[in-house]
Parts: sequence; C-alpha cells; structure tokens
Amino acid sequence: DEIRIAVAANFTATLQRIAGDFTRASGHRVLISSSSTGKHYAQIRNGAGFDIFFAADAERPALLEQQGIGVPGSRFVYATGRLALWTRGEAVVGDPADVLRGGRFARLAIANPRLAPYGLAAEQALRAWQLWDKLQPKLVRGENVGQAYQYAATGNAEWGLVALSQVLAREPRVRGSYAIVPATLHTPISQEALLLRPSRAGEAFLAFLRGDAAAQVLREAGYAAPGRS
Amino acid sequence: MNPATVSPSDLQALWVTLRLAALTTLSLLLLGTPLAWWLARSGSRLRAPIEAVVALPLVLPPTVLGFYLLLAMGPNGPLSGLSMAFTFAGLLLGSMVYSLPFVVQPLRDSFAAVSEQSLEAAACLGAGPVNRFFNVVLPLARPGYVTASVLGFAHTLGEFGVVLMIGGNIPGQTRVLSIAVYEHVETLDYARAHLLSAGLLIVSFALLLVVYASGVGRKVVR
Amino acid sequence: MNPATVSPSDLQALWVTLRLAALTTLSLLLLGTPLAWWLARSGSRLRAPIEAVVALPLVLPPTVLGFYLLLAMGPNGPLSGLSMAFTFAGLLLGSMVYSLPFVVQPLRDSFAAVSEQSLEAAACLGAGPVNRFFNVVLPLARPGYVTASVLGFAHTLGEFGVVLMIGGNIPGQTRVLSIAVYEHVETLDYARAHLLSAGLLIVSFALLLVVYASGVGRKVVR
Amino acid sequence: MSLLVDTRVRKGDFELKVSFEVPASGFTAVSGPSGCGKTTLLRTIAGLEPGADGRVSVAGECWQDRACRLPTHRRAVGYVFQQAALFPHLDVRGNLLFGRQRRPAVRAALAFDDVIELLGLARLLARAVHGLSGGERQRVAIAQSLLSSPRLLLMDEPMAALDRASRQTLLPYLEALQRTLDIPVLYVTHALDEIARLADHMLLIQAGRMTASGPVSELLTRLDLPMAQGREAGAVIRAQVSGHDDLDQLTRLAFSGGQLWVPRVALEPGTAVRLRILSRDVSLARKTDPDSSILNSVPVSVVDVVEAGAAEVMVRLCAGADTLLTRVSRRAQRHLEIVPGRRLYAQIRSIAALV
Amino acid sequence: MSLLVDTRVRKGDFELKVSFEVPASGFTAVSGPSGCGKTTLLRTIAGLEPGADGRVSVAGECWQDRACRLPTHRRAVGYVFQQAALFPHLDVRGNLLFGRQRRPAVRAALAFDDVIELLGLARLLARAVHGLSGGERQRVAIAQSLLSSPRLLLMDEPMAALDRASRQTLLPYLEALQRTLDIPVLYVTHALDEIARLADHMLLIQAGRMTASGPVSELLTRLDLPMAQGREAGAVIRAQVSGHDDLDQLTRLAFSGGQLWVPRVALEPGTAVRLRILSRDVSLARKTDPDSSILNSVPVSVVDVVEAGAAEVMVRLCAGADTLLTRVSRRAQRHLEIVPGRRLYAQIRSIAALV
Ligand SMILES: Nc1ncnc2c1ncn2[C@@H]1O[C@H](COP(=O)(O)OP(=O)(O)OP(=O)(O)O)[C@@H](O)[C@H]1O
Ligand SMILES: Nc1ncnc2c1ncn2[C@@H]1O[C@H](COP(=O)(O)OP(=O)(O)OP(=O)(O)O)[C@@H](O)[C@H]1O
Ligand SMILES: [Mg+2]
Ligand SMILES: [Mg+2]
Repeated sequence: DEIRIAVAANFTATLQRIAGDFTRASGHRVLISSSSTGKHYAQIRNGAGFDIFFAADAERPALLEQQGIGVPGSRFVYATGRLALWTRGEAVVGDPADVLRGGRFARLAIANPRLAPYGLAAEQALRAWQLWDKLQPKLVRGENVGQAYQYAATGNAEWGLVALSQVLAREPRVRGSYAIVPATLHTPISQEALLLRPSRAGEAFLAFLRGDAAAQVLREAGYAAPGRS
Repeated sequence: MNPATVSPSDLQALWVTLRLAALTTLSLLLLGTPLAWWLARSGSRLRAPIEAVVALPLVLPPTVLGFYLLLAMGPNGPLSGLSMAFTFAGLLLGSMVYSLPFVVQPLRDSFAAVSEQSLEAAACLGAGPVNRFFNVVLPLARPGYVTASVLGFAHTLGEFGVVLMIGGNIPGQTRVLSIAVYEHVETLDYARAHLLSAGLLIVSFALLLVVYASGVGRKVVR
Repeated sequence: MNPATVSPSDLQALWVTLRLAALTTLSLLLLGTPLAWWLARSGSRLRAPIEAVVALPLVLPPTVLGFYLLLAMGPNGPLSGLSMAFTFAGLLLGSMVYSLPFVVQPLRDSFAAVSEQSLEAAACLGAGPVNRFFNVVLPLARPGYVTASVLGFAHTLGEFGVVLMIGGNIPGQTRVLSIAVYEHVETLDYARAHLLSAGLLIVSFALLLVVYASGVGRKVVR
Repeated sequence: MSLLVDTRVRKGDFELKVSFEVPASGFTAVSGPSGCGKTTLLRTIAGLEPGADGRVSVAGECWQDRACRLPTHRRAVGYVFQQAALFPHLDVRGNLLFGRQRRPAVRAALAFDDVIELLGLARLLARAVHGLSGGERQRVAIAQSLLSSPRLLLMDEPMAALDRASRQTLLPYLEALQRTLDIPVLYVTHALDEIARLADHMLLIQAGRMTASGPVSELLTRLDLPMAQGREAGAVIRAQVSGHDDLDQLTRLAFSGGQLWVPRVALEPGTAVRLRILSRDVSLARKTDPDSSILNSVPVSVVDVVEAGAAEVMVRLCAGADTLLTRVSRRAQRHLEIVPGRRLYAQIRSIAALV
Repeated sequence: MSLLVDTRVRKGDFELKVSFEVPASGFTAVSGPSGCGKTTLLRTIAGLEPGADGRVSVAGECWQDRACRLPTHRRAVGYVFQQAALFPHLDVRGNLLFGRQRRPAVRAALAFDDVIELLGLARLLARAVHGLSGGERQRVAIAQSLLSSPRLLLMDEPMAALDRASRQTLLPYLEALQRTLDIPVLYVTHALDEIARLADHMLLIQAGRMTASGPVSELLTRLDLPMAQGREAGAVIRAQVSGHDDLDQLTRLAFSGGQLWVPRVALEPGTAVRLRILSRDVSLARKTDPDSSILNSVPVSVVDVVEAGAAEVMVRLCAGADTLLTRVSRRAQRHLEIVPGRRLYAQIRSIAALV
C-alpha cells in the first residue's frame, strides 16, 4: 500500500530515513510531503489526502483533533526536540549562557517564537537566562528553525539557538561547535503526530516508529524518542 | 548523506516543474492574448479596473495567495466542485493566477505599440480581424510574446509559495523543483541544493541565451 | 485571539514594506534604465548573455535565492565587507535582485519601440544624447515605465521569501507586511490575516486604479 | 452602377460633409487645399472613420447606409495611403502578396509580373522594407494595392514622392488601368497635369465642403475656380484621330473646332483621344502666320474675359463646341481688341495628346 | 566659405560616392531618380549615416574628416525629412519649439510669429500631432527646422505633400530666406519649377554617383541631361529691370539678347532678376508678328539641334550671351530650315520672373 505523510520540514530528513527502513521491512510505499506545519494544517482542513500528519508542534494536531479531523485517540508525541546553541566556527562552549552573556557577537539566530516550537523554546531559555530583553537588538528570526540554522550556517549570525537534530545532521565540512541547552529551561519541544484516517499501513508505520529501530534513528538524529522524553 | 547526486525524486520534480511551467506559460499566452488585446485597445470604462485586478495577484505574498486559493478550492470554497486542491490541475490554476500579470502586461504593451496604420492597411487589403491578428499583430508583437513567455515560464519555475500551498508537495504530482531545492536547503542537504540550483541556473541560462541570441525577441526594424 | 484589529507591529511592518517597495522600485528604475537602454539598442555580442543573466533571478525559488544571497553576504561571501545581512540595506539589495527582470524587461521593450526617426529628428534639432533621452525617449517610453513600476512595486510588496531570508524578520527594520500576513496565517490567526490581506488588496487596487485610469501608462498616439 | 457617397464626419473642430456620385469606372480626381478633408473622405469610403455616417455604395453594392455597414476588410478597396504604410515584418514580396492572397482575384486582375516590371520592383523583391527610399516605398504601396483585386481604388497623392521619370512611366499605365480594370478610382492629387491626363471627373473640396464637381473638361475651364488661375491652367478637349503624316511623323486630329497636328500617336484613324491644351500654350493673333514654328492655328471666338492679376486677363475661347483658355497681357488685349464675341486665331504651341 | 562634401557610404548593395563643393549661401537643388541616393546624401551630411567616411565641412567649420567627426546634435543642421518626423508626445507648439530651445539663436534667426503666419500654423498650435493632415504635418516640419537656427538647411522634398496653393505661398518665402538667412540650403526635389525658382546651383545624382553639377542655368539647358527632355524643360536667364509701363502694368527687362516684357514686378529699375523661360513657351518665326498676343520677340541664332522623339527636335538657341531652349516639330524644322547658325525670331509666350 501507499501511505501519504505530511511532515514538518525540520523532521523531514529523519523521517525519510525511518520511512526507508519501514519500506524495506514492510513493503509499503511512503510518500512524504514536507512543508511548514501551518501550511499542512491549512491543507488538511481543506481536504488534503494525507494519512498521517507529523507536526512540528503539539498545538496543530490537537486543534485538528478538536475539529473532529483524524482518528480519535491516535495523537501522540513522536519525538521531542532538543535545543542547542551552535556556531559554525570553532569556539569553546561551556555553559551556553556564558557565551551569550559575554555578548561578543552581533547576531543570534532563533526561529520565530510565534511560528516555531524551537523559537518558543529559545525564547523561554533566553528569558530563563534573563537575556531576552538584553539581546533583543541582536536577535534575527527565521520563519522556522531551518532558517535560523541557515543564518548561523552561512555565518551571517555568529550564533544560533537551533535544533540539536540540525547540528548533528550538519555537513561534514562544517565543523562548528555547540552546546545543548538544558531541557529544563523550556517547555518540552513535543512534536506530535496524528493519524488522519485509519489504514493498516498507516497504523503499521506508527507502530514501526515506536519500535526500537526507529528509536535508535531518532536518538542519533538528536531527538528523544516517543514517550521517553 | 551521500555525495551530491540527483535523486530520482528530484528528476521527477524536474519533470513536474517543466510540465507545469510549460503548461502555465502556454495557457497564459492563450488566455492572456485576448485579455491583453482588450486592455491595449479598448476605450471601455472597465479597462482600468480590470487592468488593476490583473496586477493584484502580485501584491499578496505567494503563500498567502496560495492560502486563499486553497480556501477557494476547499470544501466550502466556490471552486470546491472541481476538486482541484492537491492536484496538478490545481497547481496549474494557482500558477496561472500568480503569473498572470507577468504575461498580460508585456503583451498589452506590445499590442499597444502596433501601429493603427498597419492594421488599417491590412484591413484595406482584405484581412479580417482574425487574419489581421495572426498576420500583422502577432509578428509585430513578437518581442512582447518573448518577454511574456520568459517572465511567465521563469516565474513559474521559481514559484514555490503558491505551489506548495495548493499542491501539498506530493512527489510525482505536485512536488516541483523549487520545492525540492527548498527542501534540500531546509534539510541541510546543501550539496544537493547547490547541485540542483546550479543545474537550474545553467539550463535556464542556456535556454535564455538561445532565445535572446536568436533575436526572436527583437523588434522588427520599422 | 482578539477581534481582528491591526496591531502596531503590523503598522510598523506596513511602513517598512512601503519604504522597501518604493526604494526598490526607484533604485531599479534608475539602475534599470541604462541597462535596459543598452539591451534595447546595443549590437554587442554581450547583449544576449547579459539579457539572460537579468532574467535568471526569476528561475530560483525566492527562499533559495535568499539563501544564496545570504551566503554571498556571509563572512566568506564576496559581499562580506558590507555587512548587509539583516539590515534594511540588505533587504533592498535582495529585493532589487529579485525584481530586476520585472523592471528591466518592460523598459527594454518600450525603449526598443521608440522609433529611430524620432531620435534622429531630435539630434538634428540640437538635442544631445542626454537631452534626447529626457525629452524624447522618456515620454515615449512612459507605458514601459508604468508597467515596470507596477510590476516592480507590487512584486516587492508581495515578496517574502528573499526578504525573510536576508532580513531576519527584525521588527521595524526588516519585518515586512508579507511576513506579518504569513505569520498570521501560520499561527492560525486567520481573521487578522484576512484583514491585512484585504487591506493590502484594497489599497493596491485603489493605487493601481488611479495609475491605470489616469492613462499615464497609455501609449502616445502616433 | 456608380460610386455613390453621401456622408458626414466630425473630427475635432473639423467637419466633412459631402455628397456626390461619380461614374463606376474611370478616374475621379479629388483636389483641394491642404487640410480640406481629402484624406478624411477616402478614409470614410474605406470604412476607416468609425464616426462617419451616411451612405457609401459602389457599383450597386451597398457598403454603408442606415441598415448595413461593412467593415473595412469586406470592402474591396485598394488604398494607397498618403504616407506609405508597409508591413515592417514582411519583405517587399511579402508586402505585395499580402492583399493578393486575401482577396479572390477579380476578372481582369493584374498579373504579378506585369505590375512588378512596370513599377521597377524586380530588384527590390527580396529587400526588407526599412531600407527602401521614399519613392521605392511608394511604388511598393501602389503595386500592393493594384495587386489586391479591388473594386474601387483610393489613391491619396500616390505620386507625390516620385521623381518625374517614375511619374512619366506610371501615368500611361494608370491610364491603361482605367480602361482594363473597369473600376472607379478616386485619385487625390494637387497636380493639374495628372488630373488632366487621368481624370474624367473631378471633385473640388474646400474646408470640408464640396465646392464643385463635374467633368474635368468643364471644371478646368471654369474661370471662377482655382484651377483656371495658375500657370498650369488649361483645357481638356476630345478629338478624333483623322490621319497621319509619315514624313513629319505627325498625327492629324479632328475636333469640333477644326484640325490639329500633334506628334505621331500610334492609333488608328477614328480613335478618340483626349487633348490637354494649357492656357500658356495658346496665343491669339488676327491671322495665321505660316512662317512660325507653331503648327496649329484654329479660328476661335472670345466668350469671356476676366482679370488675372494687374497685367493680364484670362480669356475663355470657344473653338467649335469646345472651350480653350488663354492668358494674355492687357497690352495685347487692347491691341487685339479682345472682348466677348471677337473672332481671332488661336495659335496652339504644344498639345498633349492624352491617349 | 562653402559647403564641402566628399564622402562615400555603403548601404547593402548600394554605394553613394560623391564629392562636391557648393556656395555657402543660396539653394542647391539635388535631383535624380528614385533610389539614387539623395536622402542618403542628406543623412550623411547631417551625420546620420554612421558608415559614411570622408569629409564634410560647412562654411569653414569642419563637421567630419579623418580627425574629427561631430555627432549630429553638434552639427547645426535644419533637416526637413522626406516623411515628416514629428514628436508624437508634443503638441504642434512643442514640436516647433523643440529645436529653438536647444540651439542658440544665430544672427538673422527667424521670428516665431513670422514663421507661424507664413506657414498658416496659427490655428494648429495647440493641436496634437496625430490629427494633422499630410500637408499640415509637412508644414509643421518645415517650420520646426526653420526655427532651429541652422547653419545649413537640408530639405528632402519638403513640398511634395503640399497643394499648389501652399506651394505658391511657400516658394517666395523660401526665396526670401536664401537672401536673409545667408546659409546654404540643399534642396531635394523632382520639380523643375522649384529648381528654377529657388536654386542657383544644382547637383544631379544617378545610381549613387554625381553625374552633373553646376549653375542651374547651365544644367537646365544641357541637351544631354534629363532636365532638357520633358515638357517642363526650360532655361533660366538673368536680366535687369529697365523700366515700367504703368498703363499696361508691365515691366521691361533687359538681358543680353534684347528686351522682354513681363507682368509688372515691384522692383526698382536696375534690380537684377532671374527669368525662367520654358521651351514650350518659345516658338520660332522668320519675322516678328505685331498682330499676335505674344508680347515678346527677340532675335536668336540656332546653336544646336537634337532629336526629341520621332516628330520633334529640341533646339538650343543663343540670344545674346544667354541660352534658350525650344522644342519644335520636324515639319516646322524643315519649313523654317532650322539648322545651327540660322537666324530667326524667338516668340516668347510667357515668362516667369523669379525675383
Ligand atoms: N539597408 C539597405 N540595404 C540595401 N539598400 C539600401 C539600404 N538602405 C538604402 N538602400 C538603397 O539605397 C538607395 C538610396 O536610397 P535613398 O533613400 O538615398 O534614395 P533617394 O534618392 O532618396 O530616393 P527617393 O527619391 O525615392 O526618396 C536606394 O536604392 C535604397 O534602396
Ligand atoms: N482628431 C482631430 N482633431 C481635430 N482636427 C482633426 C483631427 N483629425 C483631422 N483633423 C483635421 O481635419 C482636416 C482634414 O484632414 P485631412 O487629413 O482629411 O486633410 P487633407 O485634405 O488630406 O490634407 P492634406 O492635403 O494636407 O493631406 C485637417 O484640417 C485636420 O487638421
Ligand atoms: Mg491628406
Ligand atoms: Mg529620398
């Protein structure tokens, strides 16, 4: 069978790997549509024919469920993201807060807190460090965490509060240095999935995702695995 | 991540893109011609408002435009009966709306530049309106058609916001090259993004070079 | 979510947007004029390649174009010295690159339509090249200028991918209206998105209507 | 079976209001000062003036009246514009064939090669339009309209841009056209010699109104019209070939007022010809002078004398049933007692036989 | 201090190669068949032919040679194009002022109002260009170039589109121009009467080469040139006013061959005038006939006789130091024994005094 999956851009690469393994194991084909979660939400509400929705946050799947879209009770956290402070250059990164307090940089890239969970997490962490107001003039916001990473990756922002998954997936040529932001400083970056219509293949895929093989991939990619955050 | 090669799915995207761009351009040239002609020659009081409406798709960010198109195509929208959303046909419609001004405006300008005298002379030689159009207007408006085609085609190639919104990025159907490149950038697969971008640029450049060097877009010397 | 009102930050975005669109259009008209003139009149062998290069920005998805511009502005890029990223100046540069073809191509077509005879007559009446340009070419190429301005301005209004990428969405500096609308759509604040979109559309429509109804873009009857 | 026009057009401050009927074949000259409405008239007939109302009918075919209004391309006109409007995207051959391909050839349609040769276009066929000289453009435009099988030919100063030699080549051909083609031609021109040679009929327009219309022979000798005023004033009369003199290569013509000798024309005795006699070529004398180089001398009587400037008078003469004009000095008028009724001899220096 | 041109231009298959020098003031007529290169010559002088090399200098000012090459706008030309090129975005007044505002007025610059009145443009000043009739356009173009304070006037068939009346109004004005303006004028025309009235000097071009150049009076009477062939052939001679006859309103002129009477001209005795005498206005007789309406009769001797068609001969006569032409039939030739050396009387029917 064929499963159509709508996945948040930041999780696309990881999901592709898992889907590859799944196809090899089960024979079901997986069609992946990558986009921003906001777009997917609008599309699903307007009748897009996806089987599973992997959102970048917990809010949109919940909203869909409220509106009676999707298989009731199928919503769950498939991955929990971690926030990392990253620079493409070489630097000694001990405590991320120290780096930021030192202030010897012009730009810090974050994802837009209004649009992206990673952005919201970055805001919370900065507030926890009491740097939020002080750093305002230096903040540049990407539409999503992907863009925040690009700001840092192109060197236009010296530092970025980005997803750990991105840091780990970076190109081998880009050396970079990073430190993980303690998960206690922000609400968990829970990415939820929702089964949109019942199908054997869909359920099989979700089961596969919860399995050990997938958990390994998730960990390597920088996520905490489902239900284990 | 493997060394940058073009994956089959990218090739598929390329094919969808070329089809989309070609069909969009073609349809817009066909539809845009009578519209542009009317805009260039009519003295009607509706001319200015319609001219303004034609330019409006430009004003909205593509994603937002796509959002409204999606609403229109959705279950409660006026176009719901056609079930266009997430299909190639829907993509085509979206691209056409988005690129409309780039095709209509150059056509209109080039139609306006066709001298009344040439048309009158053709009429006196027995050429009816259709005949005049094909044998006088079309050859004289050629630069406008080239500009319209280039702008329309290239704009659809690079288009992405509308397409992503209406199309839903479905491989083989609505996943176009621009989305593929975007995805590669988003998923940090820069090498492949560079490769695709460079390919896109080189092929487009070659194509444009042929068009421009052939002189097909140059004005007939008067 | 409060009832849809326009927030101060949206107004700020509007102001940035208008400034950006106006400056982009103006700069492009200034820069595009000599370029378009050269393209329209030169017999050089460089003409076709340069014409092709001008159309290239169209081919890349805006976000990808923005990404490459960002690379160019980065520490290892050719533009690193200018520190343009995340500044209004950088935004301006990006918008200009992106909208270049929409300004240059209509200008070029309208320059090509200026008859050699008018220029020769002006020269015989003592008008030097600059004088000829301002007193003969400019008035005769007016429709091209209007089309170029409308396309350039509107395209910058609706632009979003490049702007977002280079600008970094800094309120008051690089946060433009299209990003604001986009944000509202993404955050499901549809009411406000509708409001802003409708406002954008109505204002643009009114503006375009004035332009087109005034006849300033119509050809001088020959 | 004629060309019938009764129309009214406004353009800005200008109004053209004319009504006339001219024969269904032959040339009708249209003349009048710059800006009087000649071009507007032709455009109206071709259906190019959307604001024109009234009637236009050609050889019984209604082109325009209250009920119907054919669009231009349904009116089988050949129109030679005042400023030649060639298609810049076609070469000369393409321009020539444009009309020919679009309209079914009528009876006596002209052969492509003949027209090309006559107008000296063979050398130009493959040329682009933009390098053509002014006269070359005009010749192409004339050929184009001739080749489009019209039922009515409208020519707006077709020869103004041509040199004398081209004009001389073209004139007899246009004359021949009128006989072979059998369609009416409206021919705008300022040149009296063209009118005299080509036209049977004439319309005079001034400030949008028709001030005179009628046979050329009559209008050219009416002393109240501008044509009889200038140095080119003259009469057109009809005559018949009555014999040839092979020794001197002369032809004898008979007309109502006697006989005239002209350089030999290759026509059978009995053939009708038209003669143009300029007022400047006619002088008056009490008797014929056999020892003059002037070949022709015919008895005439003075009909009318009007002033023409301070020193001269224009004299209208009748020779048989025909009218001649001459302009003489007041001194000669006094000397020869030129008053209506006076009988004298007209010496005619030069006669153009317009075949 | 003259206009000096020595140039060579190629355009496709066509090559123009001419070299001449004409006086620094007065009109020089440029004539030749359609497509011979007249327009190309004018464009070269104006600097509009980029491929032209060689020399152009005007009144001592070098416009072009090996070292320098002024761009068109630095050459103070007034150019009346063959097809009037008005600016469509300006009204008539704007068109007229275009050149005037751009070039410093020279000495005898023409007053705006005078030019407007002369060319009858007052009514048109506020009009858009696109509604103008053919003749109106041409008049605006002429006024435009006159108003631009040129040091050299190039006129490419400026009157071809005008009716006879406009032409007659304009001609004397152009003549006046030549005296007041004191700049050279190259004047392309096919009309011999314009040449005779306006030009002192003449260039004849054929297929890109200059086939003759010289004073008009000489070229018009050379029997080997085309100008002496047609019905408009004639001579131009110089004469002097020697008196007036108030009763008959005639003026007596003296020239090398005797005296002539013409309709009164308002000039003081002693003033030099130019006369045009058409070959068709001259007839030959053994003796003078006092009883003819022909006023003038002068003794002449035959210089040269050449064939002109089968029935006629063209005769070159000398009257004093001046040359006259006449065309007579072979019959008259035999009858009057017209051979070189023969003495006869030339009866001159009509004389145009070209002031
Ligand atoms: N680009 C070209 N290629 C080939 N021949 C050309 C080109 N441009 C001009 N010619 C030829 O050059 C010749 C001279 O042209 P020009 O306009 O000077 O003639 P003209 O003497 O002014 O004729 P007219 O009296 O008809 O205006 C013409 O035979 C014309 O066909
Ligand atoms: N749109 C207009 N507004 C005002 N007047 C106009 C308009 N169009 C034409 N005219 C006037 O109508 C008159 C007739 O023009 P038309 O072209 O018929 O003249 P014409 O007799 O052909 O003159 P010509 O011999 O100079 O070509 C002119 O006086 C012209 O100025
Ligand atoms: Mg006219
Ligand atoms: Mg010419």
